[in-house]
Amino acid sequence: MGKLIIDGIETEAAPSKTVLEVARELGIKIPTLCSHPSLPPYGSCRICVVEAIWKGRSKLHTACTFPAWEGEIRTDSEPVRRLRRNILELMLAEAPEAEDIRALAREFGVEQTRFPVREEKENKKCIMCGLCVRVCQDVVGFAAIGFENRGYRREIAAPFREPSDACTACGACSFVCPTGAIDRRLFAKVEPKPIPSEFDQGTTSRPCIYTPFPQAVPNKPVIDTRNCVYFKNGNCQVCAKVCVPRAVDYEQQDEVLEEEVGAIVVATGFDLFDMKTYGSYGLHRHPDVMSGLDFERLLSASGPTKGEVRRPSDGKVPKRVIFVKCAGSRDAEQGMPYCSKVCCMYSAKHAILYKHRVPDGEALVFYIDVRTAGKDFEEFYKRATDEGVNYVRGKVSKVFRRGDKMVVWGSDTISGRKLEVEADLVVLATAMVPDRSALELARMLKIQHNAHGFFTEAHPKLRPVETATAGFYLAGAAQGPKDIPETVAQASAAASKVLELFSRKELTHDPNVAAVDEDLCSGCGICVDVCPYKARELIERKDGKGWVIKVTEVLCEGCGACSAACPVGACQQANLKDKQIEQMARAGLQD
Amino acid sequence: MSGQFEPKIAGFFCKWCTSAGADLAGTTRLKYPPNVIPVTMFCSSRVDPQYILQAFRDGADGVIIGGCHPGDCHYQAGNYKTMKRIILVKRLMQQMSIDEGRLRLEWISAAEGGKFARIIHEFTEEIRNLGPLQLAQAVAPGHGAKG
Amino acid sequence: MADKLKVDSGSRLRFGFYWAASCGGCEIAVLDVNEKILDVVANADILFWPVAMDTKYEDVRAMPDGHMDVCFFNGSIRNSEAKEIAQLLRKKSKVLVAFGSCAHHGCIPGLANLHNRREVFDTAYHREPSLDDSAGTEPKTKTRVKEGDLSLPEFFDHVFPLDRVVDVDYYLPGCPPPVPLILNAVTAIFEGNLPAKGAVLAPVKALCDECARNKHVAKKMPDIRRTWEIQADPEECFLEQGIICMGPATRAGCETRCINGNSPCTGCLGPTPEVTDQGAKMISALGSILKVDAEKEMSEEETKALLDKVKDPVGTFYMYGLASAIINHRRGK
Amino acid sequence: MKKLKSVAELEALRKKAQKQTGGDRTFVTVSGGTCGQARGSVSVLDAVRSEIKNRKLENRVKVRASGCLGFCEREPIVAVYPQGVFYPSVKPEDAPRIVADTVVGGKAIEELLYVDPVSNQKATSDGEILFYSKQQRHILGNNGLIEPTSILDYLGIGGYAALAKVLSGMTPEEVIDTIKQSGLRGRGGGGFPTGVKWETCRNAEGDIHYVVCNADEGDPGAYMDRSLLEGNPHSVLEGMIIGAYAIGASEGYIYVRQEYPLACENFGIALDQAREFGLLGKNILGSGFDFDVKVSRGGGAFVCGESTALMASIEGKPGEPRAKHVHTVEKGLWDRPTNLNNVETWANVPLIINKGWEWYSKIGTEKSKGTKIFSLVGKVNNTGLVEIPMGMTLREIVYDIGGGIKADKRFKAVQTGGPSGGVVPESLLDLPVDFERLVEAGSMMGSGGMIVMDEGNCMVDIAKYFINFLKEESCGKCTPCREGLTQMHKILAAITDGKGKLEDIALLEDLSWTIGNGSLCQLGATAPNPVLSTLRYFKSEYETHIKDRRCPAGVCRALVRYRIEEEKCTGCALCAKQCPEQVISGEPKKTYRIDESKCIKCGICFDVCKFDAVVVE
Repeated sequence: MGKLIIDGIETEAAPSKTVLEVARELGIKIPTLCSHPSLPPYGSCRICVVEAIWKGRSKLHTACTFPAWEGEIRTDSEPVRRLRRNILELMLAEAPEAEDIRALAREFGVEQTRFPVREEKENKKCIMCGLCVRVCQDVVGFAAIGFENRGYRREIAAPFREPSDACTACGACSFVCPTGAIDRRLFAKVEPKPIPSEFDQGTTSRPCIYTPFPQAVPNKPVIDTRNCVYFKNGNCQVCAKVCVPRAVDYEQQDEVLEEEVGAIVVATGFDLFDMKTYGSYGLHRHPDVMSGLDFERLLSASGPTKGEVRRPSDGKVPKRVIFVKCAGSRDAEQGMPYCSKVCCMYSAKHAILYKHRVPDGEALVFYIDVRTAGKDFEEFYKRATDEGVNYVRGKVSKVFRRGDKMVVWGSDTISGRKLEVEADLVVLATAMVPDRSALELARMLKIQHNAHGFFTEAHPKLRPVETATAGFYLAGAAQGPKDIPETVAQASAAASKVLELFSRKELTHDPNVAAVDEDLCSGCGICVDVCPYKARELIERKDGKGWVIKVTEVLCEGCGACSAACPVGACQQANLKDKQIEQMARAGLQD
Repeated sequence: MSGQFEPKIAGFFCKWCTSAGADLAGTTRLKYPPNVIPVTMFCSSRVDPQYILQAFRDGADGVIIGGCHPGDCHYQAGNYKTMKRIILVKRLMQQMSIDEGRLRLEWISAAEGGKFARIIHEFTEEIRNLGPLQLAQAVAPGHGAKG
Repeated sequence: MADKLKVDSGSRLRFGFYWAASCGGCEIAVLDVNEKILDVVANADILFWPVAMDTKYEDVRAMPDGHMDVCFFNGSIRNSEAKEIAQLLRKKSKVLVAFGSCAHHGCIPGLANLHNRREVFDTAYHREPSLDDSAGTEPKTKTRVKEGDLSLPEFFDHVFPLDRVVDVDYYLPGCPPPVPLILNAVTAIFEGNLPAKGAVLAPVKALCDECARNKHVAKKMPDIRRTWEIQADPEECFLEQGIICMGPATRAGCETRCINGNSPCTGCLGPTPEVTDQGAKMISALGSILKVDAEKEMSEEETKALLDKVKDPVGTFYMYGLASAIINHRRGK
Repeated sequence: MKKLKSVAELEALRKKAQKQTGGDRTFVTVSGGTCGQARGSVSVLDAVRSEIKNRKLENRVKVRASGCLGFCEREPIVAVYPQGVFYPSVKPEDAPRIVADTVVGGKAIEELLYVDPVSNQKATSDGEILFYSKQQRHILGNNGLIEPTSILDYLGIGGYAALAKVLSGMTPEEVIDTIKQSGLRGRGGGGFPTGVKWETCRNAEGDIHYVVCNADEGDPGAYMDRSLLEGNPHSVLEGMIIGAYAIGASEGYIYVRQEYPLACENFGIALDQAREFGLLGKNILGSGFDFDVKVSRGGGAFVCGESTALMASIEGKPGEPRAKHVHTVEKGLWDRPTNLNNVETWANVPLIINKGWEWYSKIGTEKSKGTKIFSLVGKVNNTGLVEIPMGMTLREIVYDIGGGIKADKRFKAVQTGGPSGGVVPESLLDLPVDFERLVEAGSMMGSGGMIVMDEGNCMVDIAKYFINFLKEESCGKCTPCREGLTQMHKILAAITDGKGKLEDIALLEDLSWTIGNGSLCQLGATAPNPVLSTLRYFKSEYETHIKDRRCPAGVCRALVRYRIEEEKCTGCALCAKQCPEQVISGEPKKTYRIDESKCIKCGICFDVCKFDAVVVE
């Protein structure tokens, strides 16, 4: 294999690659417009032109198409620059409104074009690089748009210039367009459906391949197979093409991992009450009414506004923010008579942080009570009031829009006044409810839960992290609303309980296991399938005279169904025989 | 209480749901009539129909059985067996002219303390309305009951 | 008990037989022992056997107490006469054996406990279509005629097993008792080998133990069918074919005679020792195996509809045992 | 007809065909190409046929509807053989006389014969006509000898003998070697050595190889390929079969434009006949060699004459070129090795095989061998298709074959090579025509267009015309071609509109460089040629347009004015009658005047004036 010299850097010729690829590997920058890693070389824009010198002859070729044969390549020689300048001038006449082209032209010293604007051309940003058409056809596989006409009459268009059903408004064309020339409405009948970012509470969108959240463990991207084009029609695969270490694997499947464990700690956490039944608070209806969690994202440096407090509706900095506590909590009518416990403190935090970000802003908190039962909590609350956060004791009855303001109707129960306050943003401290997966898990594990779906501990005072079932433990908000320190404490306790369990040499088993009176058992087999734990099996008697049930006691959980099922009374539960139960009942009835 | 008939009711409750529900009713300080004599067992499927009949014979005016909701059985499917048994026992009671309302099967979960109290209240009143069962063994003239 | 009989070799035993409310099948069963009856005759004198011998009650009354060694009493107690004779025979016998299902549990006559005397009389003497009821006549314990007072035994409101009126030493179950059990009992008597008082002279295990159709697998019942609904597979367990067979809840000892005739066990040998109420136990067993694989998918209504296929719970589960069940009669209105 | 199973069967059939058609038999040829038909050859043919029928001569005299005979200026042409009497511009009413006097009587009809426009000499046969006599019609000449729809005619003149020769003993390597030795170069314009191309394709890796015939003749005014496909389709097909054999292809395509219906039809008939005779299909002539050809019809895009665009079009994709760093001989149709040659190239193949490379290589110049067909059009007297040996000078072509400039005007230039060719000025009239010389002169061979221009042609306008054509035909894929040509056309239009700026010339040169070096395909790379070559030889004309706001040739309307010279005007009023705008006024028999403020400069007055009284300034 011969040598390839690019801008004086010697490397191995690699005919299977293009000069562009090799140059990029060498860190040599070559401008491109019509090239995209997801698509094969096309060579239409000609901006990546380079000078190839072979046997003393010089010729201009596009780097994106030219194989990295042996020879010399100059990527910044005068002919190259001249051609790029002239092409950029032509593009400026063709797409006078394309800012990216103007910027690129400036890089090459072109401020003005010598050519008149192509007035007859409709799209004043499009340079006809064809990326949109190619990505739609070759990557996404829809071919919803194409070139209309040829030559200088060329335009990018949907068939018959009518928005079509073939276009799903996936946005791939806009994504690859180097000049922002795509007007999706000309192609698609439908509005684009951005995939809401779960982490940002739907305030931003995310791609189909994404890292779930910044501190995710492992911190690696995942593919959203419900939305990924490849999983829809087998096309695209762009992520695999651009991934240098070739880490994208579409064959990977969700796996159900079976692990044998000795204990289970249930820590399903919480969800926010969805406030649908709280229509009067306007959450989900007005963009400027948000939950505390939304506001948390808004304050975050990695959030949708990079930490700037800007309201969703118009991006303005809100000058007055109203925090509504107990939005759902302590409201028996909504089925949440309990206190969500964390809202007092996080509302205070939000108010303080808001005041820091917007010093001239006003933070107003509506509350029923301020509950600061925690170490340093009262001091923190005091700090909030000291820093100018206003607290109004009273419930909010309604939140609605008036002009560009949100209006909050509430009451001040101290002064006994009805209040109407205008605000730019309303933050609701929505109630904590168990995670929606908790109920299914409760059924699966047969763990008890209360009416609100929080798991029930074995004893509220003495066994707060255990469940009624041995080996199952509870931690965190799955058991009831609680804050982080409390959760950590409970989780640590649960872990200790698990360790305690594991450190025992022998495990005790409930003594109420089933037994069989072999003299009576006729081997009828009725009890076998009654046992949910397969603790019962029929075996041949040792003397060969008939069959008898054998109980594997350690499998028996003591439900006693077999005892009831046994038609001859041969099956009895240890310490809870028929006679005992009958006597218990009789004793009660004879009182 | 003077003069008012106070029914005796035998209750067979599963440990995981109905008994826990009863505990909840208690810890939440719900009031309900004291007429039910509860017997806690691990699962409603432990209830042998003999217990029900025996309870009636032993003087119960009503029998209530409480289990987990279908699908929620701590032992997977015990409550389905209970349901089948109770249906047949009720059929039997019909033939024996015992009002089938005197036997009740209820699904009360650990979370349903309120339901527990309500059902006990309701059932007690129903039995009170039905009156005493007075089911004694038939005895041949001149003989006391045996066993 | 053995000491009570004091059977010596050479000395002959004294037997009595009595027939109360029963069909007479038990008497036939005695004869079904065939030539073995000769052994009985060789070793025992039969002092009282109304169906075969003309012996008067007075003769019995005249016997000294405990004169008879063993009395085999079949039939249930339906009226005052049966009760009286039972008491008499108890007195005159060292060992009283409840012979057959009627004496044991009330048996078919016991099903009359679904009704009281009034209803029985109404049916038997008034509503019987072949009867001229214009006079409204029905039996009375005392009827005055010109010759004097006539008396009839009192018809009880309910039917009772023997042990509800007298103390019973042994039970020979079955409707009628199977021949091998009779022979076992007689042999035990002759050999002075009787078990402790109160024993049922039959195996303690249920019929499944000796049933050839028991394949020793987890039992499942797919449906409920009546015997005429399908042609039962003679090899397969009735329950697994959906036919209710009382075998699992019934004592063994009959050598599966009904099942051999491709008819399910109806429970005549009664419950096994640990069971009080044969019917309730069978209900419980049935509820355990009926559609056990599909029970979670069935609604309560579907389950009810399925169980409605049991047309007559009392007749099905208490054919022989109603009179001795926990609840042994229909509640009066 | 039974399939021919061997070369021997083919030769036997040929003898039979020659007996029927050849030699001393009398037959009448009526030229029936598309151009002939446009000039009325169909009615002439009908007239001849009915006359033959009337005289009950059907069995004795065969009438052939041939393809194009090349002499377009004088169509329809009737030739009577064996004498070879040649009648140009025949009308249907001449038919009875021709049959009576020439066919039956064997005499030429004096007044119907061709008269040389220069010498006024009459010519009886084509050999006596300068137009024909200076040519070497090895390829085109057979058009007159056969009926294109008759394979027997083709066999009769020695058709498929080359194939027979190849299949009866030549190895593919020998065939390739013969073609290489002959010096045959691609006639589509590129001039790449055909044998080398075949060899590369044969050696290229791939399970399937293709041969393709490029019949997408898109240059305006060029129709060499059409006349070959119409007039002698079997010769092209025979060349393809031989090529396929040499290359190892079993599938072939001919990409022919839909606008050539007669070519499509005749080639289709040829394919059917070849299949019927076993010259296509499995086991051709028992040789074990399989080959067949599919027809792919093009939609008439100029760019589809470019090899990669053509192949994309065959594949069913938009006809757009792609980067050709890896040649189509290695990765062509469906990325498989594909040998594409032009119609005329394929037609040369049987000739070389039949006559041998030694014979062939004697024709032409050192580097350009054989003959080349040109479509000679423009301001010459004899327009038509001419086949000349390489190396003939432009002067011979224009003055001898072409019969000089019409109306004795002054020769100005020849435009060769199609729209992206260039102009060759008078000073280079003695330039021998071959691939290299034309390129040196700033033009090119192209596929053989040759447009002769006189003093009445404005070179800026000519450049504008071709740039407009190229702009319209640009596929639009790459920026330099699409945008560059569009801007170039705007500049040229401005110049011809009198709005030119002096710096426009530099801009045109810069733009030409940009398009030439930056375009994706050869069409783009050569597109600036019309501008570059006119600037090279006629820069002053540009300058006159810009500086003086004047068009020396009087073509650019914005820069001319029409005036009626009083002394010459007879007052005939013809101009006034013809003027579409009614802006010429005057009284009959007196002088007329043009109202210049309203004149649209259509030039009709100039054209119609019989007294040259209308002048252009």
